[in-house]
Amino acid sequence: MSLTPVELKAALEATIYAADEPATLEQLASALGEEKSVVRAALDELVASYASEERGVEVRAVAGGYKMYTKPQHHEAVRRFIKSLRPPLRLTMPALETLAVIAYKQPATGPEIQEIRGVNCAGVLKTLLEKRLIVTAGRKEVIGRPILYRTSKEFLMRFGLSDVDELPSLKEFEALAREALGADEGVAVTEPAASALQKTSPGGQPGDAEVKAAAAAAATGETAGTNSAS
Amino acid sequence: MSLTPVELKAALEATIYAADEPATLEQLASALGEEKSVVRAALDELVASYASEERGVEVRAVAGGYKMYTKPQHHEAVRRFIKSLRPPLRLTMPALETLAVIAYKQPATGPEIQEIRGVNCAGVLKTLLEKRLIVTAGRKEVIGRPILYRTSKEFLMRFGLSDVDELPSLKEFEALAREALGADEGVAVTEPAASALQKTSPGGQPGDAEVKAAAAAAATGETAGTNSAS
Amino acid sequence: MATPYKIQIPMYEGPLDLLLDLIRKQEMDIHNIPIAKITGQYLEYLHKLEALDIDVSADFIYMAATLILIKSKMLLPPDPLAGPEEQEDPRADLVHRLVEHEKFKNAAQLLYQKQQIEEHVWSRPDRSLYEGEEAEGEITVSLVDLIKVFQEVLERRKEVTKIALSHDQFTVAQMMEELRKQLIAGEDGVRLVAFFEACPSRHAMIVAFLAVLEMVRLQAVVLTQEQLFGEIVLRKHKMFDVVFSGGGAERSVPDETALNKIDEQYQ
Repeated sequence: MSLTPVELKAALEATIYAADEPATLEQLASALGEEKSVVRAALDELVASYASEERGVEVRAVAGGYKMYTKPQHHEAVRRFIKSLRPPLRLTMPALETLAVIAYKQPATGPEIQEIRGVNCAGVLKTLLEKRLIVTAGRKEVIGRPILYRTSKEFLMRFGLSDVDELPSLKEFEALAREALGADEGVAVTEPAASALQKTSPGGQPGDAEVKAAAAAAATGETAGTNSAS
Repeated sequence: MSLTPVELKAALEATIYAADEPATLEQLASALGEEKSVVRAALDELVASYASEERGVEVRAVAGGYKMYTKPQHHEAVRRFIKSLRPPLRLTMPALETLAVIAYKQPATGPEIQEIRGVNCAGVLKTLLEKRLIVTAGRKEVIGRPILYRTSKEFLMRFGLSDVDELPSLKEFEALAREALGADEGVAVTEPAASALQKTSPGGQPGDAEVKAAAAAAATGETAGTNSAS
Repeated sequence: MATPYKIQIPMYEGPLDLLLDLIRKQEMDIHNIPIAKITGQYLEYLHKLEALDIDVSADFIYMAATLILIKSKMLLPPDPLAGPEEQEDPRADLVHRLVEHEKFKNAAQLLYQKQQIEEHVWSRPDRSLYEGEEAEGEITVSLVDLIKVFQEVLERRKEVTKIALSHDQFTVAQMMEELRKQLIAGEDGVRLVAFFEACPSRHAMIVAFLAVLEMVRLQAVVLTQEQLFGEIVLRKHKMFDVVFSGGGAERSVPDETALNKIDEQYQ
């Protein structure tokens, strides 16, 4: 077929705009009949053109593909025009911790997760399965043949990750925790960052500034310091 | 509020992109807290910027409001892309039930499946055969020699299994469900029980029942409150 | 009513959370935990829970035992025969677990923040180009749906059984038919005691017992017991399909008069 660069970029924009699921490079290249390298270059250009300040929408790499989203800073304006708000994904801290263990140790069995968390996780696992954030991944060939779990595509999408490798390494969390502790000398930690954050939305929405701050923090991976809050 | 022209255009783009229905000038102006004339000028600019050749999407005035569409010249590319995707497995409830019975009871005959489900399965079996989720596996040597069915390779692929013995057994699933019962991990405690307690003013005291309930919840792992000690 | 004294007690999901909180709040060095002090504080917390009449889970109690064990090991003089490298700190395992646990807690915080951001953005695929793709009444299914649905089907089957068993009069043939249905539907056989208990009357129970005996005689089923005094489970046996194909059962059951005689004997 061979499209001009301008046509290719326009076709990519149209496709990503319309697609239900994140569109992968391979899918896009094969549907448009173009070389992957050419498509990748056009995608980079498309992503860059949406990144500019004057755009309210962006094209992001998520769950191994590309997908269009509104930018977080416009959430207040956008929310008013959405009648059918999707139910928020409400996860408890135990559920998030279990998810974190699976994300880093996958594939992991129930007993392995329990060992790390120090408590029984079966109930949480069922919740995560039902919310489709984790999936089963066969069985481990040890006594009892326990079921293995790994995170799903839904997990990547719900947490805005293009791949689990995108998560900071566990080592970084250790270093951050130590730093946070050092910086915090003399201040008793009465409330961890999470509950402070959670309090912002018991039904209401966190303010714009908070979302932006969280966005910035998450982007730089600097968030892990739990104990540095308050 | 008063946004800069760039911010206004970005907010309009985000809103029109995400809105459930065409957003009218009046709605947009009031949501953004701007003069209608200002918003109209920004909208014109937005429409113009999308009109350019290099864009695959456009903003059109329709039904008294503004809405985003893929440009018609790219419909073919988008359709080709959608067609190339492997659609997610979609089944009706009766089909899913029948498939579940076969998966766990295989090989099973039509009369056996009917026996378990309590309803006639002939039509559903045909659908499942057509979708290649099940295959025939000879006949059972009983009177009438009914056909036996079992799940197919396609079934394994669709459910991410490498072998049928990877299916979680009912016992395993019930174990997960039992743990989930009572410890309602799925429902987020947006406010950790512990910090909720702490928030009771120094003068006031939480009622005994309340404390016990929260404590019991925490003991069964129901609370999200982790470190919030006072 | 308010309690006579103020109770403010933090709640922890598990023992590791409690320990980490104690360590962090008091700014202890996690790699050099004052084990006697921590053990004391840990036990004090458990006692508070007990005072409040809160069930302390086994996880917490197990950790208490672990702490006490470590504490007593710390009191022992070092092994004079072991070199300095061989002297393992009795706390090492616990420290490792705590450090690991904390890392995942921090990772969970990051996930929480990332997820918060995603709650504030929207994606709107252009559904108009998908029209006609989805048939009415279809749902996207996954492995979890498969097992959940199977469980529901079996539950529904049990309900039907209950209704069927609430008839007043049974014949052995009817009861065998009922057992056959349950054997086909059940995951791993039929639990004998449960089956008898489901019978609405003494008469029904006797008939059920006769039906089981008859099926064993015909080698349609086999009774298994995994351990001494364990549960007796009825499973399909080699002649199951033969006995139950095309009225085989009808032919071989005792006739009504014989049954009535048995019933009379019991009355």
